Parts: sequence; structure tokens; C-alpha cells
Amino acid sequence: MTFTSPTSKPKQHLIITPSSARTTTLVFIALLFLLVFVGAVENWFGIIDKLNANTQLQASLWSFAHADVLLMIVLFLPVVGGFAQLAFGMRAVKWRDRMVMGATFINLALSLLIYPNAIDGGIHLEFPQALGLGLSFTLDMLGYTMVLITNIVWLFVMIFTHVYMGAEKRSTRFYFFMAITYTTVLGAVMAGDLFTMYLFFEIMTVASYLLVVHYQQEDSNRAATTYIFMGLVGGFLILIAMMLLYFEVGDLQFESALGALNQLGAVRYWIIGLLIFGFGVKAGMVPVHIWLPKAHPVAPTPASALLSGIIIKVGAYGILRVATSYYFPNSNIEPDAVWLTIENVGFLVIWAGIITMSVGVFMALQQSHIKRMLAYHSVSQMGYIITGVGIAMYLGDHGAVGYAGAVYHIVNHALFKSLLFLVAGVVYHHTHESDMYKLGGLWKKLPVTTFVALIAALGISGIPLFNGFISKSILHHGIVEAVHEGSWIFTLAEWIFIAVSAGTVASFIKLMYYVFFKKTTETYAQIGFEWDGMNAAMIALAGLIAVIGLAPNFIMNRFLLPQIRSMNFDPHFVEEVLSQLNYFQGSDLLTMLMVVALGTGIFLVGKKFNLFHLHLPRWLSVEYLIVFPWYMLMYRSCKLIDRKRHPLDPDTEKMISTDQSNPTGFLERFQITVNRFNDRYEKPFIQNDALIYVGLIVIILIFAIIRLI
Amino acid sequence: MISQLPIINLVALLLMAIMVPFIKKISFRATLWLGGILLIGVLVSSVFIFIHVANVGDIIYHFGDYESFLGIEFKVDPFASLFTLFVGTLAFIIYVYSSGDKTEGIESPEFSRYYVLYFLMLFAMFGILYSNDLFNTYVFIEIISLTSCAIISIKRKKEPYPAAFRYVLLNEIGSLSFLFGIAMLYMISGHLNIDLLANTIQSGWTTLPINIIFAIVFMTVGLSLKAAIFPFHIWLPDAHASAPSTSSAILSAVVVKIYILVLIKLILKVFGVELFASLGMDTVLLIFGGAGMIMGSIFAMTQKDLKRMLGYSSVSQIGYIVVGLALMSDLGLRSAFFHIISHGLTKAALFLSVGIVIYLKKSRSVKGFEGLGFQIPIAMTVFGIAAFSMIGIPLTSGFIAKWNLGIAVESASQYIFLGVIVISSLLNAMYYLPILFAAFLKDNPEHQEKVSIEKIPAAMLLPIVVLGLSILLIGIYPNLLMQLIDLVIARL
Amino acid sequence: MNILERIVENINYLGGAALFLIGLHTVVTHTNLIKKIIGINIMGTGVFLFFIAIGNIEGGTPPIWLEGMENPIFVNPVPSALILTGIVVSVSVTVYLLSLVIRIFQTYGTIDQKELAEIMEQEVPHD
Amino acid sequence: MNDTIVKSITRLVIPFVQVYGIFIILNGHVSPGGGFSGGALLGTSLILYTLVFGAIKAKHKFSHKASEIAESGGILIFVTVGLIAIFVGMPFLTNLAAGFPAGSAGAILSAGMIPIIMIGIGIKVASTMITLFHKLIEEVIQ
Repeated sequence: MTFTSPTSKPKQHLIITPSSARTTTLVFIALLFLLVFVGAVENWFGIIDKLNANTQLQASLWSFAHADVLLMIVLFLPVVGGFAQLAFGMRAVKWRDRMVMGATFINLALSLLIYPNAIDGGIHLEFPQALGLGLSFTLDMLGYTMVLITNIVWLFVMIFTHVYMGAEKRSTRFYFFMAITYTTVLGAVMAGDLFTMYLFFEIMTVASYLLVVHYQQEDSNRAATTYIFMGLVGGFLILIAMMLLYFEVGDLQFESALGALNQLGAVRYWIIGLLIFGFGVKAGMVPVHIWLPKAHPVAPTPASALLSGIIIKVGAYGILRVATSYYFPNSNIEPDAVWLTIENVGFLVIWAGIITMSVGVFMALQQSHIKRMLAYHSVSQMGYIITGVGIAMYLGDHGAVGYAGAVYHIVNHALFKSLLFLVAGVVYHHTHESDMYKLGGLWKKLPVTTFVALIAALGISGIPLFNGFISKSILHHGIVEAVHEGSWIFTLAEWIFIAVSAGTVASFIKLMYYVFFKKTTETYAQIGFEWDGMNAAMIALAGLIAVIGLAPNFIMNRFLLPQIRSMNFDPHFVEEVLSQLNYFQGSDLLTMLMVVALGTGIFLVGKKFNLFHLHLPRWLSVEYLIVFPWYMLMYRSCKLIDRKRHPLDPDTEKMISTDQSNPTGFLERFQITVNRFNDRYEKPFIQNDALIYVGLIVIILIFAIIRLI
Repeated sequence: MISQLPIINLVALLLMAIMVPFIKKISFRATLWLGGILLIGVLVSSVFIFIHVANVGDIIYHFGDYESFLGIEFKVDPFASLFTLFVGTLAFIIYVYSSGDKTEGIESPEFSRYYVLYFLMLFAMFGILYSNDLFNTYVFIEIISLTSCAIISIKRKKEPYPAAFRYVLLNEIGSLSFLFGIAMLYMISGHLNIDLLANTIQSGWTTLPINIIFAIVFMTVGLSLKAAIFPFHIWLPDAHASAPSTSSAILSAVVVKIYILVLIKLILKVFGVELFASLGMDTVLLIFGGAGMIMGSIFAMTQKDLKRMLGYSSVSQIGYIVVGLALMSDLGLRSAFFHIISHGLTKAALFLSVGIVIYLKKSRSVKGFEGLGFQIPIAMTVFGIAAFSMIGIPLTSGFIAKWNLGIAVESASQYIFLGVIVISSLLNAMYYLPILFAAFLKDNPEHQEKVSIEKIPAAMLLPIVVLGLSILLIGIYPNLLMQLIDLVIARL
Repeated sequence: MNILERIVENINYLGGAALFLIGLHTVVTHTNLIKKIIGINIMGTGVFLFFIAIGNIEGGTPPIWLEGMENPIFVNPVPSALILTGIVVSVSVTVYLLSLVIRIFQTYGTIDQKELAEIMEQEVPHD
Repeated sequence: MNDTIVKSITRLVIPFVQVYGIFIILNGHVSPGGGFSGGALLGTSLILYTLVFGAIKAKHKFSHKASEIAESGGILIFVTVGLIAIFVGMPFLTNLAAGFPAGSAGAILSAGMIPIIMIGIGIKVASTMITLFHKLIEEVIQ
């Protein structure tokens, strides 16, 4: 008996199923809400004036928007929804998905409503008894910016996920932990003190672990293990810094602690250093970025989009928040010790950012796996943000440009990087191929995807009229400012900045060329174009990228400047320089032209001479540098204890080579070494029960008597 | 009447212990019910005692109506009543669990003996906390060592015997050191009553300092040996591993802490902090505690046997308590008390949930956890909560304990211990997390998609759920407990 | 001379301490489990002797008041009472240890600690 | 131990040992000695019997059941006497103040409750000594 297998599906042009119609409508409504929000904020057609005329309506709306409980609803709606989804997911998958999207949508709508409250000086909420120290939430404009961008990206990614995860196993668990991660991200950015921030940050690490490990394959398990351990290390570094800060300052509210900090010596450096490293782990700062390129490729696409788009930003947000609160110098006073501290640290942070961006882009150029390349670009783009943060720290009260650039770039990067990951997901969804050299010619099959990918690539490369250009030019101004007011050495940083931008251009030309435009023998007959929620979500994100690029002043004037004005930045500087910034001035455009030309050149040269297949020697990898000293220490101490027997197996040399094909991960290697150590150490003691008692009692007696004398 | 309650508690526990062999002849089930009701009664009366003591004042109880310098004296202060409450609560929870899990290695004729030992042990623990007399404390300590050793070796299997032998041997050496210390103190003062001793210790220090040095060193080392403070821990992993899970839970969660409480009582009430610190003993304890925090975790990482792993983890956690104590400040003591209670709840939850795993799989290997999260979801969730508490993830009591210890360590300017806490937490993560991952994220060939809860008796599930919830409760509202601890410290 | 006098004066205490040390030495150096138990007992005896020595008064009588006594010098009764309890404890511990040794001998066939450790190591292979 | 001399002598000695033990228990409050010493003597007499006549015969004299009852009974006597004071409203184990008759000094029936407690302790100690010894022998026989 033979089956006639159905041949490739007949081509379907723009067939809209009811479900895709529903999701598209949702996207449309969401965009409409955003439009109304922008309109209301900008007072188009005199909306606000009309509202003001109707006092009763205005009063009720106003009191609703200023209700503190709204903040708590925005914060806890996702997690409540998450439990409901868990209950629903067992029975009706359809309703679960609707609930996810609905909850996210309501959250977005509510968070838009908070805007007047946030701009009036922020909401402050306290729960004094919780967790001993008390939790507090503050929503100023910086936090609000983060909340809003999180909500926007989350909604579109969730709509995408609805289609994408439809056929996946264990999707209920995925949604549940997605919801918890959502709440924790919101909690971390709404936090009013470091303790609250740490609480949500730590839970976020654990919850997002479940997102990374979702496929439960060998590689995803290993990547996720790296992720959670590095996350825990980061968390513990923050914990130490927090303990020091709490003890020395006595309060963890995000406000200036100059008086107490001035009394301290080196501890001042320890606190800020540990905080930067702790948050830097999550932010993907070199050299603690190693989890990032591992975790992103193995996670499900929505998870990597959110991981790269939102979660790593929380790390950058953390650095920005602590650097500009506790340590923030007061412009009224003369430079003091804290000022000097923050200036020195800021100097290092700028260079950390510069190194991060160059390492990221250099590694990205070598990759063939689409998602890994995007992950390295995340590292690189985080370098931009960290540079901005560093400028804000380094220049003190004149650092407003760096501050604005960093926040602006956080917003922009959230949009285009999540979109790029979604594109990679769509490509994988249709072709089941992630190696960009094996793909090609997809623009005919996936026109919408190609279009949005192009917009996102233009955005990330910093082409004028797209959003990346705006934030990059602000950051560029910041570096120039640092050269003027600080050290000439930042001229070097400026050059690197331009080179990195060129590298970004080159690698996205590469991506677009190999994936979408290259001619290939593969026909991908099975792909038929179909309009669905994924396309709608991606187009919405692409639209936002373009709109921000065309009208950059909206975010600047309505979000960043209110925040900056409320802080201790030099008001003269802010009004003179920052609010007068002209993004499309000649020199910037010229620089950009140079960057594009350089980038194209790099791409052509690289393609011609096969430079994209270079690989670094193993001993340069960060993991090797961590494992090897530890191994040698153990090896030596084992030899000291027991000279006769070789402490480790002869084939352990293999274990320390960071050979990717070797299945033993970092953790296993560590455990094996410890095990040998344990065997050597503890056996002899156990065999002579009371010996240790005799020895120690004699030692302690002698010690006590000597102390007495 | 309320001043008679402590002694009624003690007598009730003792009577229960000796009546078990008789009642069991009528019905074993009746014995279990009676024991449970009795424990509830003891718990309720402990609550009353605590309220009375907190509001009215210490209960001082003279046995046989003799004066303090003649007879045995009980003194129920907030310290004693809080920790009897702690002991009673955990004992009740573990008792309920043990009534469900009757199979683990104990043969049915031994059940009643198990409960005899259990109630005797409780009797002795209550006695230690109430007693204000050193020799009386010694006797109760000996009762605890004997009963706990017997509980370890009650299984008719091979491996517990050498473990129990080592346990008794070392415990006995510890007890004799303690007794030697008592003899030294009796020699200089002629008193065994703690309050009277404390009055004469200063004059003794001027006349016979060498006696006091010997007393301090021998008593500290003896109690360290019994409390498994780091270099003296070698008996603990074997002993706790080979015992039935309920015994391991009570041993690790409560019994070991009792010795630390005795040490605290000695340091604060008898010797005085200054005298103790002037001999450098605080440094010694600090080193022991710090080394234990790290080494306990390192040894735990490499264990193949799950319960041995938990035993080593106890060693590391005892290190936290000892560091808190060795700081010799109110903050340090606060963190030590909090950690005693937090670790008691957490370790009980861990041992009991592991007990369910053993009940199900009849194996104690660290490896066999694949897919267990779907077979016994409740138990593994509680295990997860407890593991997070061990690591110190916020929202669990372990985080608050670490936070308090961190603050205490800073106030004593021992900044290096901040690093030690972090490294130890990280090492904890290294051996707890893989188990959790295996349970929830790896598929087991024999695991069915359906969640099957009904295989486990409710009497085993209920206690661990209570433990898990209380870990979270204390983690979210630590002030519930902190108020009580502050009261204890203020009145100590 | 002075030192010798003090030794003679405190001979009771020194004897107690010496017994304690001898017991400890036995526990640590002997691998035979029964000898370890004996060592524990010797240690205990040392401490008991120490206690009794504290309570002793030269020329004292048993501390029981009978009619017709005038200004009796009693020996301090408390240490004796305490040591009675101590002996009870010591007896029970000894019996318990001995029964454990019997069990160990029955299951492992040896009461030597080194051999025991070897057997146990063979039975539970590491890794 | 099938030696007639030993057996006969043991038969002869045991009653004296036991009577002496009981004497020491009952005179605990008027002369050195007491429950523990007397109980130990009582126990020793039965241990001697076990050594000479073997464990099986000894079991007939003093069975498992009897030992259980005696052990718990000893403590019960002690605790009950102690509890009487609580019912009167005095601390646990209060002697004369709780209403126990003092008697005349030096007589057997004097010192309030102490003789009763001594009897309890004596029973307990004696039965414990025997039980421990029997248990050890059982272990070996198994």
C-alpha cells in the first residue's frame, strides 16, 4: 500500500485566518493606544485643553491616574495572570493564550495611564514590614521610561509568541515563567531602593533561567547553567555592596548619600565597584559577558528577544540608577571625595564600555549562527549603553548627555534587538536553519520579514532617519564632551566608537546579504507566505523604530528631559546643550556617511579574503582563564597532601581544555577536582576519631594561656 | 498554676515515653494519636509559657522547694521559652511526618521503641533549655546523646553501626570534657547553679584563673564536638546519613542546635562575654565557623549520597551560626538565633522531602532525581523552596538570615566574612541547584506525564507543606520572628 | 620542695587528671573498639575522681544527721550525689557501646577499626 | 557452668545479697546507700543467677514482661510521688512542706516521701541492670 504524500502546499497569498485577524486587530489597537497617548502628551488638537475644560471628567481621570494602587496593579497583574494561565493551561490552551495577551495588553494600557502621575514627580509607595527592611517603589520618569518600553516590547513579543509557541511542548511553563519574569523586570525598574531592586533582580535571574533552559537539550542546559551561576555571582556581589551600603549609610533609598559616603575610605570604591560588576554581569559587560552568547542562541526565540531586549537592560539600568543616586555629586558644592570617586570610576566604566562594544562587534563578525551573532551584537550595544553611563558618571553634573544617550539607547536597542531576534526566529521557524551561510534568497518568500529586518538593521547600524542614529549621535556628543571637559585620551575612544559603528554596519550588511539577498540553489518550496500575528507584531516594532527615528524629540522632551531636570545636573548645561541638540546636523551625517562607507568596505574585504571565519586561540577565552588557575591550585594542593599517588587521572588534561565537544561543563570539572581534594583530606581524619579532639584542645589551651599571659 | 506548666510539660513527655510500651499493646494507632495530642498540648502550654514569661517575668522553679544553692533550679526566661517553642513545633511536625513514613528501614517491632526514644529525647531537650543548673544540663545532654545514637542505629542494617559507634564515642568524649569543665567551675565556686556561678566567677578569675581557662576550653571544645562545629564535624555526615529520615531531620534541625544553645547560655550567663573574649576564644570560634562555612559546602558538593550531602550542608550552616555567635555582639547573636530557627525549618524540610524521595525510590543517590518533579511535585517544590533558602534567594528565610549575618559581620569590622558568606552561598548553589534541575528539567524514561500525588500518605505531605510555607512566611515577614528574638536578647 | 608539697597536697586532683589523660590516650592510640570503650570509662573515672576530691573534707563523716550529733563535720554530699548520677550515665553508655560492638562484630566480622574502615571502603566504592 | 559447688553456693548466697540490697534501699535515708546502690545489688543477684544457671532459666525467673513493667513502674512511682506535690500546689518533688509525714529522725518511716522514692529507684535500677545484661546476652546468642 502506498501513500501519495501531499506535495508542497499551494501558494497562499494573503490568506487571513480568524486567529491572525484577531491578533492583527490587537496589534492595531495597541498602536492606536500608543498614538492616542502620544497625541495626548503632545496636546494634538488641544486634547488636554478640552479635557481641562470638562473639570468633572478631568478630576475623575486625574484621580484614577494618580491612584497608587494602579502601580501595584501594573506590577502584580502579570504574576496573578501567570497563576491563572497555569490553571488554564492544563485545560484550554486557547484561553490561556488569550489571557496572556489580554493581561499584557491591559498592563500596557494601565501603564500609559500612569504617565501624568510619573511626570508630576513620581509615585512613592512603601511596605515597611516586608522582608525586614521594607520594600519601597518609586516611579520617576527614568523608571517610567523603562516600564513603558518593557510593556510595549513585551506585548508585541507576546503576540508573536502566541503564534510561534503554538506547536511547542511545555508552553504553559514557558508562559508562567515569562509572567514571573515580567513582574520581576517591572519590579526592578520601579524599585525605590536598592533592596527592592535586588529582590526582584534575583528572582528575575531564577525565573529567566527557566526561559533559557526551555528546550532542555544538552546545549541549552549547559548554557543555562552558566547563565544562572553567573547571575547568582552577580547577585551576590550586589548583596555585599548592599550590605556595606546599608551598614555605612543606614538607608537604601535611591537618593544622594554624600554625607555618609564622604566619611568612608576605600569602602566607597568597593561599594560602587561591586555594584557595577554585579549589575554588569546581567548587562553583559566584558569580561563577565560569557553567559550571554551562550544563552541567547539556545533559548526559544521570544525568550531571547526579551532577554536581549529587556532583561539585560535591567543590568544597565541598575548601574545607571545606583551611579546617579548614591554617588551623584551635587552641583552646588565644590568637588569632594565622592566626586573624585565617581569621576575615577566613571573613567574606568567608559573604557569598560568601549572594550565591551569592540569585543562584542569583533566576535559578532566571526559568527555564522544568526542568533549568536545577534547575541554578540547585544554585547556590543550594551557597550554603547555602558559608555553612556560612564560618561554620566565621569562628567558629574555635566554628564546629562551621557545619561540621556544611555537611556535613549536602552529604549532603541530594546526595539530593534527584539525585532532582530524575532526575525531570526521567523527564519528558523520556516527553514529550520540557523547558519546564515546556508541560507539565502528568502526575500521572495518572506517579504514582510525581509522588510522589517531591513528596518531593524538600519536602526542598529545607526543610519539617519532610524532610531539607532539618534542615540548613537547623542552618545557621540557625550564622548566629545568627555574629550572637552576631561581627558584628551577619549579621542581614542571616539575613534574606536566610529570603528565599532562601522563593524556593526558591516555585520548587518553581512546578515541581510547572506540570509535574504544571496542567490542560492535552495528553493524553500515549503514556505508559503501567510499573514499571521508574527508579521503584525514585527511590523509594529519596525514602525516604532521608524517613528522614533523620524521624530526623535518626543522621547527626549517628554521622557528624558523631565527626568534630567529633576536631578542635580547643571541646569544651565542641560538647557543650553541637551535640549538644543540638533540630531541632523551636517557633521553627524558626514560621520555617518564615513561609517557606512567603512562598514561596506569591511564587509567587502572580509568576504573577499574570508576573514569572517577567523577563530581566536583557546587560551584567550575567558572561561579557560577562569578554570585553569583553579585547576592548577587544586592540582598543587593535592600533590602537597599526597605525593605518592597522582592526584588526578592522567586524562584530566583533557578536562581542562575548553574543547566544545567535551561534554563536561565547568561545574563538572570543578566538582571532580574538589572530589579528589576531599578524598585526600578527609579520610585520614575519619580513621582516627578522637585525634582531632586531642590536637585541637591542646592548641586551643596553649592559645588561651598565651593570650592570658 | 502557669509556673507549674514547664514541669508538667517535662513530666508529660517523660510519662509518654515510658507509657508507649504499654499503650502499644492496646493499639499502636492509639499510641500515635495520644502522642500527637500530647505534643499539641505541650506546644500550647509552651505558647502560654512564652506569653507569660514575656509579659510577667521569668519563671523560677525550685525542685522540691529547696533553695537555689541546695537544689535544682529551673529558670524559664524568654530564651528558654522561645526555643522550647521552636523545638516543640519542629518535633510535632516531624512527629506527624514519622507517623506516615513508617517504612524507612525500621522494622515494625521497633516502632514503639522509636517513639520511646523520640519522647525521651524531647524530654531532655526541654530539660536542657529550662534547666538553670549545670550538672542537670549535663545529665540531660547525656540523655540526648544516648537517645539520638539509639535512634540512628535503630535500623537493622549494616551501615549505621560503625557510624553510631563513632557518634557515641565522640559524643561521650565531648560530654566528659563538659563534665570536666563543670568540675573545674565547682572547684572554684562550690555552686552548680548558673546564676550563683556567674556571681562568683569574677572572684574565681582572680584566685584560680587556670581553672577557668580549663573550664572554658574544655566546655567549648566538648560542646563543639557535640554540635559538629567544623573540624569536629567528622561524625555528623555518617550519622545523619544512615539514620531514618525522620531521625535525621530532628537530629540535624534541632539536636545539634541544642548544644549551640547550651554554649550560648554558658558564654552569656556563666563566663560573660568579656572573659570569654579575653582568652581569644571568640577568635577561635570565628575561625572554626568561617572554615566550616566554606569546607562544609565543598565537601557537600562531592557527595554521592543525598543525605550525606545534607549532613555536610548542616556543617556549613552551623558555621553561619557559630560566626554569628563568635562576633559577641547583639547583632551577631540576633543573626545566630535567627539562623538557628531558619535553618531548623529549612533543614527539616529538606530531610523530610528527601525522605519522601527515599520512600518512593528506595535509593539515596544524588543521581536518581530525573523527572521526580512530576512524580512528587509537592515534595520537590518544598525541596526547591528549602534549597533556595539554603542558597539565600530573597523571599526565603535563608536570605534574611544571611542578610542579618552580613550586617552583624560588618558591625564587627570582619569584612572578610562578607566574602566567605558569598562563596559559601555560591557553593551551596552548586550542589543544590543540579538536583532541582534534574528533578524538574530532565525527563525520566519511566515518568508518566500525569502528576501523581496520591501515592504518598497525607501525613507525610502535610508537614512538609507547612514547613515550606513557614520558610516563605518568615522570609517575607521576618519581623514576626525578629520581635521575639529581640525580646529574648533584651532579657538574656 | 614547694612543688613536691603542692603535688602531695593536690594528689587527688592530679590523679583525676592523669586518669583522664590515660583514658584519652587509650581512645586515640588503640584501634580495638573494646579498648576504646575501656578508654572512655577510664576518662570518666578520672572526672569522677576529680569531683569526689573536690567534695572531700578530711575527717568528715557521712552527711546524715542523726540525733545526738554535736557539731558534726560532714563531707560535702553534693559531689557524691552527682557522681552517682554520672556513674549511671557511664554504665548506660558503656552497655550501649558494647552492644554496638557486638552488632559490628556480627555484621563485619571484626572489631578492629582499621580493618573495619578497609571493609567499609571496599563495600562502598567511591565514584 | 555445670559446677555443683558454684550452683549450690549461688543458691545460698543470692537470698543474702537480695536481702542486703533491700536493706540498703530501705535505709537509704538514714545511712549511706539508697535506691541506686541497693538496686544495683538486687540486679547483681539476678545477674549472678544468669551467669550460673544460664539465660533461659533466668528468663523464667524474670521475664521480659516483668522487666518492662518494673522499669516503667519504677519511674511511675517516682513521678507520681513528685506529682502529689503539684496537686497540693507546691513545686514538683516537694517533701515535707507538701504534707508528707516527717516521722522521727533515724527511723525507717521518716523523712517523708524519700523512702517511697528510694523504692521506686531501687526497682528501676534493679530491673534495668538485669535487662541490660539479658539484652547483651541475647545479642551474642543471635
